Amino acid sequence: MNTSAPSPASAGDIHSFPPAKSLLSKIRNAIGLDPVLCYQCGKCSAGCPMASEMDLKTHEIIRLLQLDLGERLLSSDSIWLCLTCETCTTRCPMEFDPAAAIDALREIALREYPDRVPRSISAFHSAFLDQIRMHGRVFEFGLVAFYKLRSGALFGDVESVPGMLARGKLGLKPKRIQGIQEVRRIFSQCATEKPR
Amino acid sequence: MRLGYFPGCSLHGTAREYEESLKAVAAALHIELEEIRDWACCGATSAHATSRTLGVALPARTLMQAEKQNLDRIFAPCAACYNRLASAQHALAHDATMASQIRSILDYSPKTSVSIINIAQLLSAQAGEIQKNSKAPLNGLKIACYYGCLLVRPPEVCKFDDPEAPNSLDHIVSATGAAPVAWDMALECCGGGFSLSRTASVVRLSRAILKSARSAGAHALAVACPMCHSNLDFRQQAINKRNRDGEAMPILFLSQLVGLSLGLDPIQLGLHRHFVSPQPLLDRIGMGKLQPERREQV
Amino acid sequence: MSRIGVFICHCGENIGRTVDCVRVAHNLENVPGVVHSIDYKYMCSDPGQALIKQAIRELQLDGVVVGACSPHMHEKTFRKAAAAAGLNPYLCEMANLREHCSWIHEDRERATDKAIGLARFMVEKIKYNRPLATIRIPVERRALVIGGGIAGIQAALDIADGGREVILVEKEPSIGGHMSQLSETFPTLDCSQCILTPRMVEVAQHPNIQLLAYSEVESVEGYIGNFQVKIRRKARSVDEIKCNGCGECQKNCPNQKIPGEFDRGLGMRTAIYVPFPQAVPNIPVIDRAKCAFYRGKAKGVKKAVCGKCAEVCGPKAIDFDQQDSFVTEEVGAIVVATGYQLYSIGKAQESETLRGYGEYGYGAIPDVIDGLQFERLASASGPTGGKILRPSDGKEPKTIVFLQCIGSRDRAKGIEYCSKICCMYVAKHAILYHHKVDHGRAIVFYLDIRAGGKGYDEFVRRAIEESHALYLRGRVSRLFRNGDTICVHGVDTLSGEPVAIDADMVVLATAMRAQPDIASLAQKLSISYDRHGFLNEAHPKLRPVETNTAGVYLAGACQSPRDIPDSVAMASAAAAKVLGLFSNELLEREPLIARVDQLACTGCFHCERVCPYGAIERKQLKDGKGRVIKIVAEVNQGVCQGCGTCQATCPSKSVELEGFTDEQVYAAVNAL
Amino acid sequence: MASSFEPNIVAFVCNWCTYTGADLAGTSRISMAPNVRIIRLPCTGRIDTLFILKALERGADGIIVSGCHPADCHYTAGNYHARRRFAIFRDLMEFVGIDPHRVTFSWVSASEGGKWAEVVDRTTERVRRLGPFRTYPRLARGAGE
Repeated sequence: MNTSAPSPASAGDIHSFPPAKSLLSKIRNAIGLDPVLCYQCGKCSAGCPMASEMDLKTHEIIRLLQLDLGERLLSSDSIWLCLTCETCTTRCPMEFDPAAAIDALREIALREYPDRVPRSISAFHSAFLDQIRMHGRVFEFGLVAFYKLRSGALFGDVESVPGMLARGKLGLKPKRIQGIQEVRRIFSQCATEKPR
Repeated sequence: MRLGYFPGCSLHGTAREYEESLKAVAAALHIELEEIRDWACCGATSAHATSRTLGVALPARTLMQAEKQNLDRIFAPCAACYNRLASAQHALAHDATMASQIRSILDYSPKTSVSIINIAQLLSAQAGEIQKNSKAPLNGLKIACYYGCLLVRPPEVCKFDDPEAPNSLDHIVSATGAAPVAWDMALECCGGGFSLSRTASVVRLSRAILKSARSAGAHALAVACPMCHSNLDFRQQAINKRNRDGEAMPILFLSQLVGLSLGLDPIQLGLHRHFVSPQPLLDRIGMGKLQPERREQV
Repeated sequence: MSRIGVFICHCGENIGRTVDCVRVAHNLENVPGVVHSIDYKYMCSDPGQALIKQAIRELQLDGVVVGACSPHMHEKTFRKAAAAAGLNPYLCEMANLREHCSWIHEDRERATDKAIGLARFMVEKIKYNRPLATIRIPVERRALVIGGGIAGIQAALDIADGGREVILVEKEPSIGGHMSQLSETFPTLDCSQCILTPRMVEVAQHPNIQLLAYSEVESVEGYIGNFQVKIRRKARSVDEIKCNGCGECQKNCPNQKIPGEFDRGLGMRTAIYVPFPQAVPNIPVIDRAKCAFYRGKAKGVKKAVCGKCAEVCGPKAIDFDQQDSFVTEEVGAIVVATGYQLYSIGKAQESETLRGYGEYGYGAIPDVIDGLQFERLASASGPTGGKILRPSDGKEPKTIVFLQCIGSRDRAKGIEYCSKICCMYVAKHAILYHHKVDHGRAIVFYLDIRAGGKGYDEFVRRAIEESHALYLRGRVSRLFRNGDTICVHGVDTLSGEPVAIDADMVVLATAMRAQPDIASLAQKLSISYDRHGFLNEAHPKLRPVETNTAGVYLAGACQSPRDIPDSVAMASAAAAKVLGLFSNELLEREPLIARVDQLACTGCFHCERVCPYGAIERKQLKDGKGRVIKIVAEVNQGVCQGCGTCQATCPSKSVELEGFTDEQVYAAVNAL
Repeated sequence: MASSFEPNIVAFVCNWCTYTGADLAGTSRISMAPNVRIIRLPCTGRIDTLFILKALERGADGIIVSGCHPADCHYTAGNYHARRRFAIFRDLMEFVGIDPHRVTFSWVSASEGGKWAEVVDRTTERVRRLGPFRTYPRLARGAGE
């Protein structure tokens, strides 16, 4: 991804500057905010519920974005671990929107680095969206079944099915909405890369 | 009062007790809920995490459906659905590129004046009525009000209550006669949509919330989101099995608490559908047993 | 006027980069009346000015137009140069080719065209300029200082020591300001009270200073050298002359449990109180909202509910019926030293553009305090006698977390600027804490350390190296109650590690803000303020203590966040300006004021009604036999400020504002 | 055609607020349309409505009048008098057939450099769309009849 030609001054794995401003401008356009706003206070990372599981913390994601180090960013698990809880966006002193930036990064990563999306997460998203594509709504039994097939986590949570059924929480027959064609058109027009 | 009603997928599935209790409470408070015809899923996290346009287009279609029904107010009880609808509306109003994209996809441009309200807004406006019609005030109950993420964040989309120190749920809980406890985890994320895909994260995050509520002396948690409910109720079994954190903590939908205070039948409110039995809570306020034969099936 | 010289300045590259100065000068050469038109690199430089002077002398110029920067920058310079060459200074005008042209445009062609247009305006205008003579007016050589904090005290003492009378107005019951609340001061750690109190006493005893505490400026009339200031003396409910400051009233007041402002709510005061023991003047005031006597009266209870203070007062100084009173003072100069307020961390904010920090639980979590509260805890005269103890349970905190930039540099909360002093006082807090609590652990969350100042950075290093404060770079996301400790969720951005710290106390270093009522004071004084409410200086670099209203000066944090040494320096600078003004009995004023053509005046006195200064007087015109022919308007030269509203209003066009006459404006417009 | 038209705009501004605000725009290097030329007056109170008519007559296509915000006048109240005067002037403009959009009245303080640039750009754009100012149409028509 780093399109800038290695300059004689940059040895081996040191990034040469200024880098090609490719990713940065895409994100700027997608979210209507300039990542240059960020002054690296880290309040986003400090409040991030997933920070302990991320190799790149939120403020580091924004920093890499400022440096336009696209490959490092787009191939990282961390952007997929964001829960979009919006804590970072709510508390950002510079009124930047890290959550939106991460969403935009995911959209690009899905196209450019589909193999790097963690399997369980991509399985969930595609199972979820498949439900909507099929029925217009999410039919939870179908979601779980499809998810298991895609993720390979066949036996997780199996013990909970009887409990769900007993409480009347799992319907077995999906209902399809009448406007399903409309919904499918939305999907085709949004031309989303299908997560694997 | 007539309100457009967007139940969302969960309320027809794993969170059906939320819908049951809502409908019972709405009837008791004379609120007419008119379901949006042929609504589609809001797309939840999966849509916006993979395509920003999809994340706006799906809820925009629902806004379009509501408009066709001449509904000028839409009530979305699920906090996640509420947030997606409100975010989509915000994007349509503030992002001209997105608005024109949506117009070409739907062949329609949804009005941005329709007001989208969540359960906290609906019920806090009814707090006086709730108090007035209270047949079984929940005196003595200590409730931790859990706002989660999507009810108040981000503030420029939700535009109600303080995003850092909210009190609308506390206000409603007070109206039921129960006492809201002071605690600091009311806005922390439970793990949201990772229930299936990263269960361990959900267990870690939800456990912290449960521990904090317990140490603040709460008897139960009140929630406004089916996803939070599932993480805190259904996943609590695993949390409690692995740790010795204390008593199991019943997780109630806000509407169920309000329903109880209005004297509605616990079964009608779907209280028997929870994984963590709210029976200790009912005992505390002197209510009867949830039908034992049904519970034994579990 | 037919011998005009035009002088186009390149201002180095500043004008020359975008405006073709050579073309401008050439173009102007051909304008009728212009006999000389040149360009030069730096017109304001000595050789540049020499060019102008030489041309005036050699070519007998009767008008000079300098196309350069803003007249606010160099009008005085060039008029002086013209005068030195024997030309009346008011026959010199400036065209603004820098601020209003080269700096704001990129297209060289169009910018040059515009520059020609701007210069032509002035050439046409100057043809109608008249030589004017400077006006001399008497100066009232007494000064008013508004605000009795360290800046106001310093300014008052300097002016008084310079031999001039000063009236010092302070709105609180005592002078001393925020500095009197501080424990020690950075970077020397000398005790704030110890260095401030003697200065306060000096103010009280200085023969040239009249101290009006518990008073506020009500209105200001007049102009430089001749202000009339009306001052409201708020009712203390205590006769200042009779009171001997014995303190019996305070001791006997039954209401002992009012959170004291001076201790920021950490200590209690009574309803009749002296804010702190070293107060100047040492005269109590009754807080009528809290006093049982007044509360009873407000409720309509006929019998006096209380009166303990009056009973025990030896000199019978308690005066329950005292009312606000007013005094009017004549002064020649005013120093504004109204200081600052602290950003309020809680949810309640007085302005819609500001938001509080719900995430830090200030107000809900008792051991979360602000920096000024920490000062009171650390102060030997504070509520804990200088011991660092938690407000919740009085225990000594073993771990304190300090958060910097609370409010400051936080656009989302409404404040973008750096408050300048917090890095230093947090380092001081860490050092004081280390001195006072054995094994105490200070952890500081900072964003950037701004310690530019003599001995400042060394001081911060001392906190880190000798007091073992742990500095983490990052903001804190939220504070959580965790039993009787506070869990601080932050991040150290340098290592990328999120951290959770169990703290016994959290201290928030809150932003400095402008005073809440600054707009109304600024309006009374006709001075401007920025969007944060800080008062504007006349020039950010060259006139930092003056304002755009002549005779009004600034000192201290009312102008921007600043620390004690800066405030004191600024106060002395303002005092020097005042003493300079007072060094002459007469003051020279620009003659750009209104003039009435008494023959044309019809005596309608519309001008009198619109004049904001009351400068229009009525004059009887008499014939040779002493009979009154008509009554006409006349302008009092000392009072007129030259706004020109009279001229725009006059139906018979018989009043003219010098320098901006109809002829001059139309001449410029005709040059379009 | 209309796009190649560059309007001439004259700004009558007060010395204390708007002139200083325009200076600030300069020191902040805020770029703006070069169509506006400022005539400095002490106060908006000094601005005679005839200045505006004269400027239009002499070739201006648009006018800006700007001073201190209400209550912030350097001369206490000059801007209030100006405001009253211009309220009446609007009617006169309509009467003589001047599109009121050619004249912008605004308040720009000494600290509002950015706002000044906005006023300049907005007015330039608007007047550019209106095209060149030629005459006082209604009066001219009246005279012709």
